[in-house]
Amino acid sequence: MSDRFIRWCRSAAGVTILLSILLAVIATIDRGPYILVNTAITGGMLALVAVGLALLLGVMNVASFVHGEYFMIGTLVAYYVFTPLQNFLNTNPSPLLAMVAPLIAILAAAVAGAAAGALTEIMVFAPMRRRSRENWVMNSFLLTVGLAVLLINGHLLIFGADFKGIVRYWAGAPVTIMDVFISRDRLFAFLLSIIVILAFWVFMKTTRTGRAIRAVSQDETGSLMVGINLSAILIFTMALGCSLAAVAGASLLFLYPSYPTVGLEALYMAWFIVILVGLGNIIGALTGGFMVALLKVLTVEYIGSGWDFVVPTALIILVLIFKPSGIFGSEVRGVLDQ
Amino acid sequence: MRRRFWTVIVAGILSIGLAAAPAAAVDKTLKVGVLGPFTGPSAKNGAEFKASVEMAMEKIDYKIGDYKIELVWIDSQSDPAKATSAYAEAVERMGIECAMQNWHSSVAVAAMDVAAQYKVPHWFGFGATEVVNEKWKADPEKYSYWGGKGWPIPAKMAVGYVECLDNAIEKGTWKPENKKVGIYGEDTDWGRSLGGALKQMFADKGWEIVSEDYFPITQTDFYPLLSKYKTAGVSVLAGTSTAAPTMTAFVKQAGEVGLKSVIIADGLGWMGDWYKMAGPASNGVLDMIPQLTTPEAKKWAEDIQAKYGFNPSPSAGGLCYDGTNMFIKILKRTLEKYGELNKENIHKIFVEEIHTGQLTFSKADGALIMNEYRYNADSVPDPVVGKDAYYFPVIQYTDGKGAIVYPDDWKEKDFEAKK
Amino acid sequence: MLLEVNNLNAGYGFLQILWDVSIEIDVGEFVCIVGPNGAGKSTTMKTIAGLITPSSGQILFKGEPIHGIGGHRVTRKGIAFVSEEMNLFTNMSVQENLLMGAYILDDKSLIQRRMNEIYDIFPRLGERKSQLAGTMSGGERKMLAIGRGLMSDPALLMVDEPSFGLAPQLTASVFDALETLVQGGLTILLVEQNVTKTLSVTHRGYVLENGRIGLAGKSADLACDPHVRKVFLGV
Amino acid sequence: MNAFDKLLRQLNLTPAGVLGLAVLAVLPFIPPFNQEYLIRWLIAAALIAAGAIAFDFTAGFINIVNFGFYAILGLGGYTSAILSVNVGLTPWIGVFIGAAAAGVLGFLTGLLTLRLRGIFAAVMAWFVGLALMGLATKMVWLTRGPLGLRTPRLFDTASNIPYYYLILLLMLVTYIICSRVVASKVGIAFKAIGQNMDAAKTSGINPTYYRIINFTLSCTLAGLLGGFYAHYYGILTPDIMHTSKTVEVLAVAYIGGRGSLWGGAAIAFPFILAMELVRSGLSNLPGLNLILYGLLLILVMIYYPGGFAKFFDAYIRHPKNRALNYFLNGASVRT
Repeated sequence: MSDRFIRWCRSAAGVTILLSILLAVIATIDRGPYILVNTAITGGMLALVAVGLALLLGVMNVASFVHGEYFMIGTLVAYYVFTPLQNFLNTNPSPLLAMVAPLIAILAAAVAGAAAGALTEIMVFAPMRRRSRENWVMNSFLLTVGLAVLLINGHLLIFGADFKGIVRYWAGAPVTIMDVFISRDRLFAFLLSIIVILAFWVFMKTTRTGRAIRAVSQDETGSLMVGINLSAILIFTMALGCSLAAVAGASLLFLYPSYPTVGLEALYMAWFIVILVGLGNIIGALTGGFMVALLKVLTVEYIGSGWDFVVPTALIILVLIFKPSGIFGSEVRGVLDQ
Repeated sequence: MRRRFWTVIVAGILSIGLAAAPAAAVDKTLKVGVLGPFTGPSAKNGAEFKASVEMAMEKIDYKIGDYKIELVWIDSQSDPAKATSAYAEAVERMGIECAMQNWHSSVAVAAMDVAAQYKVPHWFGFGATEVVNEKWKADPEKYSYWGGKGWPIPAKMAVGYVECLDNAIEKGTWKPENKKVGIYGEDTDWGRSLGGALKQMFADKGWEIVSEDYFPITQTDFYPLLSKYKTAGVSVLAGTSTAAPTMTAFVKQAGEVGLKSVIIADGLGWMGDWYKMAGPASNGVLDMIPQLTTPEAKKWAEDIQAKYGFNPSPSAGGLCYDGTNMFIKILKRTLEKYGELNKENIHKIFVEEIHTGQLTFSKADGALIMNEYRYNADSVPDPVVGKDAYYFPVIQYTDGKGAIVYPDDWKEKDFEAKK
Repeated sequence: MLLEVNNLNAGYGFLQILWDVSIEIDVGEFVCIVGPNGAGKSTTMKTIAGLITPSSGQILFKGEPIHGIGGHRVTRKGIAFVSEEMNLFTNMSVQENLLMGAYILDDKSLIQRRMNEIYDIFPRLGERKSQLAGTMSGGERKMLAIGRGLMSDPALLMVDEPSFGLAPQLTASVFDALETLVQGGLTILLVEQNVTKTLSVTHRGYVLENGRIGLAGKSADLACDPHVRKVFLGV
Repeated sequence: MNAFDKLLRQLNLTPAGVLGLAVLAVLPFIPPFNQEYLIRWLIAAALIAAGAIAFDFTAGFINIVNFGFYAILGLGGYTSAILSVNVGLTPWIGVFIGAAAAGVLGFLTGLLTLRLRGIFAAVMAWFVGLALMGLATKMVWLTRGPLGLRTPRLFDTASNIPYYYLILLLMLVTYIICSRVVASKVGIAFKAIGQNMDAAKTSGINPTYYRIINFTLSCTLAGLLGGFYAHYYGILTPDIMHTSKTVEVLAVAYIGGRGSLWGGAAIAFPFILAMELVRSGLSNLPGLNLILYGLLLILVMIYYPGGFAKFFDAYIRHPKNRALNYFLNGASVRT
């Protein structure tokens, strides 16, 4: 056990994680506990989007450029579900409905995200897969680029460019943790991200379908040979990954109002994380969410706002020079080979 | 297969050629370009522009004398390069004789050259920053076609905030713990320009500038930044963003982290529907925004709400509406003086009557927002700034409604610090 | 007949590999396909397993056509395929791989029973239940691949090149295991390079050359056939 | 083979290509194209066309999508602009220094992405581009950030025609350089790397060397185009480095046909003109032109990944008629 621990500490992943923890501790002593709290909350949200992206990479071998748009769909659906509910509440106060209204909105977004994901697989990826699997990674990547352009401008054309936002999901004073005020929405978003990720984890580890998804990510032919319905699993995976992004978008509607390009930042951040830890590595994406969050928080704290884009990028480039397949290594063969 | 392919190609080329053929000119029609960000990140402003211009034109039934006005929408897409292309197209293909409005400074800088190149008089372009003025002043004759800006440089306006706060300290209505101020802003020409002006003014009045942060216009997570300000214990946070999600998120999250500072959020109220997103966290926030005080102004806002389904902002839609009406006045004057509406004559009026301060547009003419829009040789391209002319009062918000707290002779209530 | 392959034509894209291949296997038989490299042995198996869609021809399993229905449905009909590359789930443990083999089964007690049987046949797997498949040796992985194929309780097991890359001793133990399975009543279709060994354990055999069935018959007869001896055994 | 054919062969042009260029050359004098705004559109199209050639040189041959293409193009533009604004250097020299700067960054990006494959390298190039854009935004003292850098124009004239001929020339030069490299031994090595890195390695091709050559050249050309951009529009903002600009070139290059060089350039003119028409004609439906962009890219990727060039090769390139065949293929290609 201790041997394994020492070996882990000396691996790239171990070094980076330990270094991150050390940095976080130093910064917390230097500036105060809000650094830790902010990192934890931002990290949970980033992880949710990154895990979905990693899932698509790992299972479908799709390097998605359109993932942020499912985040956008999440914000859009949550807005159009929550706003009428809230208007109704304004005239007919009901504590129970006020409690569940945000949950209804987020659930609706989850369903819509899953439907959009499934449709994408059925209408776009499946036809492409049937036609040719040659140069798949690059072609599917370009396909997602086209899809992103389509969805962003489709939003603009149909729903307009205005910012569709809400004041908040939950009324009430902010919660205080370690002398830091945290709004209820933010706390809820954090808890939700943790719950969703845990549920996702349990699902992948223990259920038959979860195992089948992992099996497909490791060997597609092998999956067919044991009787897994590949196309069903691919549709399901796409729906699951997109649903995760939509849930993230919906639960963050108070922070990111819905507008056509709202998904871009989520996309950038998810890609940062996924590249940093290694393509398709789902555990890595979880950890990476928190590391990138820390990086962002520290950059704003010590260097200045606006640099939280430049500094993490530069660091990631540095990491990639030394560890081209990411700090956790990569589980995905296909992506690397092409 | 092959034949069909060529047919498609030929048909495509022909249709491009046909569609691109110059539109036939009709007598006694004046084509007026309206430059604005109708798509892209600032499309909301573009929508306010469009509604306001249409409202103003409907009032005169698109007629000036025996001229019929035809509007040509020029989409800047918030991109100087694309804006110049679209502008040139509007001049050549659509045959516009004059144009008005604009939102970004970067677009203004590029569009000024197009206006000068085609000698198209352009009226009331926003795009406030110094870079526009510097360019204008480098060659006043050439850029006289960029007739008059719709918004003066931030430095001329923003001093009101500092005066308002100092005034409150002097009177004893506010006792800050320290004189520390944090400057923030969106990382754009506008944000940096206003941020720089505020920094200078606060420093001149003996305030300590703790930090200066500019963030991407799309940023909406300010917890780390605001936590930093909280730790630093600043009494005032001063800055701006033109993007509604950014500005409202900033204000909302400042409330969430329990920041006790006075917040100056210049531009919070620019978007008509801001309160839907900012909520009660905006109580006590300072902004500098013209108010819809007169019954005509309130009627105008209701009309827009009824017709276009959004609540217009005085500073985007309202100023644009006034600018359009002033332009109508200019056109009428041109027709009266020269008997014909064309580029040259409109430009002559710019030079002879606007830039000399003869032709103005005031509340008496039907201005909704400012007392008087007036330009003179010293001020151009900016309008004259002053309480009797172009002036923004400082307002403080309570439950989404702004009340003027400065200048004293306009004030509707006293400045109140957060408890 | 358990499996009937009639006039099968198949290949990759424009490249046709199999020409009018016909094979028949009865219940309980141990049948092999032998042939030189590139003759189309693996392609035949992959086509039967549903991984390749034939351009023409028929594959009947228990009298039902199974060509073109998709790989996962073929498995559900009762055909297990152990490919040359094995296609194991390398980041899963031995036990998880076996569980995946039983993906099409719903009965938990049956799954448990099959797993115990497989640990009986391949005790090495039982010793390494929680080891990741990717970290095992070649012989162990071969056993795991066969074990995984058996988990689905198939009526027909197809094994492609079980001896490829294995030490002779390990090869022998794999063949022993296959013989035990046939004695237990399983039908097996085997593809092998090792012609002598293969013809000595199987009941019947097909000789595949350039994508066509050249010879067919009892394994013992094939082993004596002059052509086979010349081409494959170098005698 | 006569002298004309020999020259064409040297330049990797076909009679059809020459005719196309000739049409483009006289276009500004043929109504309706003799209007300044249409010439502006033509310039935009030619810029995209030249960009698509340089982009395809990387994407179509070594199979790496340079997602930071416009960021590197912007670097060239900024370098030249800053030199002319701050040092007073004439833009005619500045653009070459800008190109060199872009080439150096291309060299470094090539080095960075050396050990990375396919999509990794694309994302890495993307990050380089994002970092570059971040720097251009934050280094206000040098670039004036989002305020925009005003730049001197190349020609002191209001007419767009000189710019049009300059960008046509740049497009042609880009094409000739890229196609000559591709037709040489180096080009064969590129294709080998693009198709199968491991096989290329085992057959003695050093991927490091060729990848760096490819990146450096492609980025140098991009930098040159950036210089043109800077001194044509007269203003530079960090937006020039935005990913969406790269996407525009990418779409044109792939719809035109990867690995053909000429496909993107040929398709750029009708495509950009049509898009501009849609945009200006249907201005009450904002974003429709971009929706068509996305849709077309998706359809091409699913149903015809080879793009226009492949379609051309399959259905048009080899007509029975000998004169037509000569026209399409020149004397150098026998069928």
